[in-house]
Amino acid sequence: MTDGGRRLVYLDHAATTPTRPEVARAMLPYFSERFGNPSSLYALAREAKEAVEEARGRVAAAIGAAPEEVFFTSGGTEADNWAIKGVAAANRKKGDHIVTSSIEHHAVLHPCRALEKQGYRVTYLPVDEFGRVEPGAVEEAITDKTILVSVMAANNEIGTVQPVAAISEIAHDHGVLFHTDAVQAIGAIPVDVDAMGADLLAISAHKFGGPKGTGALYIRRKTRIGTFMDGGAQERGRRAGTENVPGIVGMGRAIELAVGEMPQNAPRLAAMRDRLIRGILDAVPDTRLNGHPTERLANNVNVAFRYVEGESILLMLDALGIAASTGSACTSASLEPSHVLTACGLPPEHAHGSLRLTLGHRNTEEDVDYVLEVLPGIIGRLREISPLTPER
Amino acid sequence: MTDGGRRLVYLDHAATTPTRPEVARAMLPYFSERFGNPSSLYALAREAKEAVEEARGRVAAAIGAAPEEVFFTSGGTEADNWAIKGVAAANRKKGDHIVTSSIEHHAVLHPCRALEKQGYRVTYLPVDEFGRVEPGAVEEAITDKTILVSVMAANNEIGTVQPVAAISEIAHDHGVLFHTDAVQAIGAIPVDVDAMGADLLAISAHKFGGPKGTGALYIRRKTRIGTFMDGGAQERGRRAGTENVPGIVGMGRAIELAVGEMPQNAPRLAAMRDRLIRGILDAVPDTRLNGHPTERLANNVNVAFRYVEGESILLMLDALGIAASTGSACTSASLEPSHVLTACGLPPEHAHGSLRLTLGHRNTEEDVDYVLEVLPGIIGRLREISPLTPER
Amino acid sequence: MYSEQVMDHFMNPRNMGEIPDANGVGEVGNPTCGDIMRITLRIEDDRIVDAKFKTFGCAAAIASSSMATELIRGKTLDEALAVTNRAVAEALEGLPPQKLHCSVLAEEGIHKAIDDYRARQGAPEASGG
Amino acid sequence: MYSEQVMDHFMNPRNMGEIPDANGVGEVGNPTCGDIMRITLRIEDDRIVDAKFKTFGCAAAIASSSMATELIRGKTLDEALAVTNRAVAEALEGLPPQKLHCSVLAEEGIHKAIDDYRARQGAPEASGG
Ligand SMILES: Cc1ncc(COP(=O)(O)O)c(C=O)c1O
Ligand SMILES: Cc1ncc(COP(=O)(O)O)c(C=O)c1O
Repeated sequence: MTDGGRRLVYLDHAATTPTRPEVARAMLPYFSERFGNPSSLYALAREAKEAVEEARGRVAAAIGAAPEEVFFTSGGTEADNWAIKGVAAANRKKGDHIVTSSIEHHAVLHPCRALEKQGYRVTYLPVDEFGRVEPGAVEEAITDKTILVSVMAANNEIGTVQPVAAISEIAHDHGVLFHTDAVQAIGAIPVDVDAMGADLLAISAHKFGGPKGTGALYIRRKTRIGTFMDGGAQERGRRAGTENVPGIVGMGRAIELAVGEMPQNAPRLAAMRDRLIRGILDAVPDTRLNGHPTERLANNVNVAFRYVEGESILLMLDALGIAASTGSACTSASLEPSHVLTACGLPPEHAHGSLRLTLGHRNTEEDVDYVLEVLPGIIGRLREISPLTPER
Repeated sequence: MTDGGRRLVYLDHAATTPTRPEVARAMLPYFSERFGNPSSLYALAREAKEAVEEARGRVAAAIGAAPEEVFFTSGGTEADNWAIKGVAAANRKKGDHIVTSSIEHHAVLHPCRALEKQGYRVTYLPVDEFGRVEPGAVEEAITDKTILVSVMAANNEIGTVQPVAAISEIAHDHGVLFHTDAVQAIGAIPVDVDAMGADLLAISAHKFGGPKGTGALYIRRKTRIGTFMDGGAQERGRRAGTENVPGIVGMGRAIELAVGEMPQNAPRLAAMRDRLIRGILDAVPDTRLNGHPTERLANNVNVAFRYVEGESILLMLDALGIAASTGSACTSASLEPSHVLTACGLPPEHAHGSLRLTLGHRNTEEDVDYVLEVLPGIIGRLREISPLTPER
Repeated sequence: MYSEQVMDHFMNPRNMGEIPDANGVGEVGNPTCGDIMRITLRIEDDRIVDAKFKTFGCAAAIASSSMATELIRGKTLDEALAVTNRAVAEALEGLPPQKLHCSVLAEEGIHKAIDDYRARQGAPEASGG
Repeated sequence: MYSEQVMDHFMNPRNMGEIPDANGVGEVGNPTCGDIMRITLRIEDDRIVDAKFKTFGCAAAIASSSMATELIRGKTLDEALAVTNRAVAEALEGLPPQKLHCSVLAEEGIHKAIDDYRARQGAPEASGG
C-alpha cells in the first residue's frame, strides 16, 4: 500500500481497519438517496428498514444467532457498556457481584469500575504469563451473589484466545449469565454464540473491515437485561436512537466478507505472523514474545524489546511508513504501562518496550520483509541511545 | 426530486434529512483511505485526529461554544441520555428532582422514567394549547432538591419553539443546571449556548443534512456530569469508544452549511410552510393547525384533520410519492396517539388524524403545489370511508 | 410493511358505504384507539345479500373491513359467523403483528351486525363475543 | 502531535552518548514510568565544555535530553542551572501537555549532573531540586 507515493505498511488492524471498498460502496446509497428513517411508514423508509433487517440477518448468520437476538449499537464500547450495566441493573435483586478478568478492554473494565462506585462488587481474575484466564479460577470466584461473568474471546493487545466455552459452562452451572467481548475475534477465530455459550456478545464493525461507529450486542432470548439507551422504539424498544443505516449496512457486508474469507485468510495471516515473530526474535536479542505461543489470534504479533521504550519505536517505524501500536491504541495517551502486559507479569520497563503488530487482509509478504528489514536497525539505534543497554 | 422516474416529494425532514452530497463527499476519504484510529500515534492516525478536531471546531463555532465543550456522541438520543443520566448520577448528593416538559422527545422522557425507577422524582410540566411551556411553571416546580431543568429548544412534532432563555434564567437563579434538546433547532432557529443559557445542549447530525449515527453533547465548562459511555480515553476521557471519524467529519460540514445558509433558507422555508398551512386550511374543512401560529420552526406544518386517521393519510400520500409523518417517526409503530398532541389538549380522535409535513432545503414551490393539489382529495376520500364524517 | 392484498383493499376498498335499507348494523371500536368500523348488512332468508362498511382507522382497518365484507357476502348467517379474524388476516396475505387487532375488530363488527339483525327478528343472540 | 523541532531532535539526536572522562554525571527517572536520562558532563573552569546524554524513553524524552544538552554546552554552571524546563520545551517549539514532564526530567538531569560535579569538587550543592 502506498500513500501519495510514500510507502505505507499498516500493521495496526487491532486498533482499526480500513473500511473495505466494497463495504463503503454498499453503504454509499444510504446517505443521500435511500436516506429514509427506518421508523417511518413510506416507501423510502421501508427501503431503509429492509436494509437494516438484511444486515441484521447477516450479522446473526455470522455468529450463529437468530436475527431477533442482534441489537445494533454505536460500537463495541456501547455493546460492552450495555451488557454490563444492563445486566447489573436488571439483576440487582438477584445479586451484586460480577466476575471478569484483569486483561479485559477498558470498555469492560471501566463499566465495572463505575458499578463498583454504585456498590456492586467485581472480581478481576488474574491471568497466567500468557494472558490466559484459568477456568478453575472462575469457579472459585463465583458466589451466590454473582450475576455476570464477562471474559473476552480474544485479547486486543496480546491476541491471547480465552477458553470461553469452558468458562461459560461454569457460569451456567451456577445459573450465572456469561458475556464475552468478541470485538477482536470476528473474522479471526470462529465465533458462534452457542459453541461459546454466550448469553451476551459484543462486536464492533471497524475491527473487521466495516465502518467506525457501528457495533452490535447479541442478547440471547430471555436474558434479563435492562436498556442502556432510552428513547424511541427502535430495535424493538430495546435500543433507542435513529438507526445508523449506512453503518449498519456496512457492518452486515463486512461481517459476511470477514467470516466468509476466514478459512483462507486466517492461515495466511498466521503464516505471516509466525514469520514476523520468528524473524524478530532471531534478529533482535533480549526480546520476548508477549501472549500465548499458540492460543493467539492469527494476526497478532506482540513483542517486548528490553532497554527501549515503545513510543520511540512507533515513531521511528512511522517515519519509515509502518503503522504499529504499543498496546491498546485507546490508552496510548496514558503514561502507565499496559494493564494487560502488567497482568501477564511483565515488569513495567519491559512492558514499556512492547510493540504490537496486527496484520490485516491487505498485508503482503513484502510488508513482512520490510518490517524485518528495518525493525532490527531501529531497535539497535534506540538501544544505542538508551542508558539501560548493557555494554557488550 | 424523482426516484427512478417516480415523483418523490420528501416532506419528513424532522424524521431525518438526506445527507447532503457535499457532506457525503467530505466523509468518503475517511472510510478506506484516511481510516486511522485517532487515538493512535502514526501519521495516518494524526490525520484522523485532526479531522475530528476540525469538525469539533465547526460544531463549536455553530453553537457559540468552545471546542473543548463539544463531545461527540452516536446521536441525539445518546446526547440526551448522557445529559440526563449523567447529571442525575453526578448530583445525587445535591438532590433527586428533575423538571422537564410533557412534550419532550422520548430521548428525554424515557431517561427520566428510567431515573424515576431508581428513585429520582420528575416533574413533567404541562404546555398550553400551542405546546408552549410557561416559564412561570418552571419557577413553581423547582424545589431545593432540583438538580436539572430540561426543556427542548423546539418540538419535533408541532415545531413549537420554547422560551428557553427565560426558562434557563429561572433555573440558574435557583442554581439548577439547564439542558436543552436542540436536535430540531439547528439550521432552523439561532442556537447559541450563551443566549439560550444552556449548560448542556444535544444535537444530532442527521437532522440537518449530516449522517445518521452522529450527534454531540455540549457541556459547559465545570458542569457536574458523570460519564455515560465508559471505556477508552477518547473525548478527553469523557466519552469512550472509537470515534466515528467519517460521521464526525460529516457532522462538522453539515452544521457549517446548515447554520451558514439559515439566513437565506429559513425565510424561504417559512414562506412555503405558510402557503401549505393556508392552502390546507382553506381547502379542507374541519381542520386545525397544531402547534403555535408564529413561534414555530420555519419548516414545520402540522394539521389535524377530523374524522380520518393519520396512517391512512400517510399511505395514500406515499402512493402519490409524498413522504410525510403523523407525529414522531420514532413512535409510528405505537397505537397510542402522540403524547405531544395529547399534551396540547387535542382529543385522541383528532390527534389520530394529524399530519406532519416538514420541509427541507431541497423542497420547491412545485412540491407545495403538488401537496395542495392532491391532499384535499385524499382527505375527502378517507372521509367518505369514515363513519364519523357528518352527512352534509 | 403491508402485503399487496392489504394495499389493494386499502386503496380500492370493496363494499364501501352504507346500505340504506340495512336490517343488521354493527359498530365497533372507539375513537380513542383510532379505529371505528360500522358494518351494515342486508339479510334475506338467513343469507347476507349485501354487506357494506365504513371505517375510521389505519390502512389495515380499512382493508380488514373491505375483506371481511367480501368474505361474508352471499354466505348464510352461520357461514358468516364462522369467518374468523384469522380468515380475514389470511385472505389479506397476513397482517403485521401490531395490526392483527384490526382483523379482530372486523370479526366483531360482523358478529355485532348479525346480532343486531337477530335481535330485530326477535331471535336469540348469535355469539358470546 | 510533536513539533518539527521535537521530531528533528528525536530522529537526529545531538550529543548522544557518554563522555568517557566525565566529571559530572546525573541519572534521573525510573524504568517504571518509562523514562530514564543519564547526563554526562565535562566541566572545565566552571564551564561545560562537553555534555552528552543517554535516554530510555519516548520521543519527547529523547528530544528533551538532546535539546537540553545543546542548550548548556559552552555555558557556565550558573548559566546552565538557569536553563529551565520551560526553556527546553520552548526551544523544542512546545511539547504536548502530557509530555511536559520530559522537559522537567531534562532539567533535573542537568542539575543532578552539576550537583555531582560540585560534590566531587567538594563544593556545596547547586540546587534544591
Ligand atoms: C477487545 C475490545 N473491546 C472493545 C473495544 C471497543 O470497541 P469500539 O472501538 O467499537 O468502541 C475494542 C476496540 O477499541 C476492543 O479491542
Ligand atoms: C427533538 C428530538 N430529540 C432527540 C431525537 C433523537 O435523535 P437521534 O435520532 O439522533 O437519536 C430526535 C429525533 O429522533 C428529536 O427530534
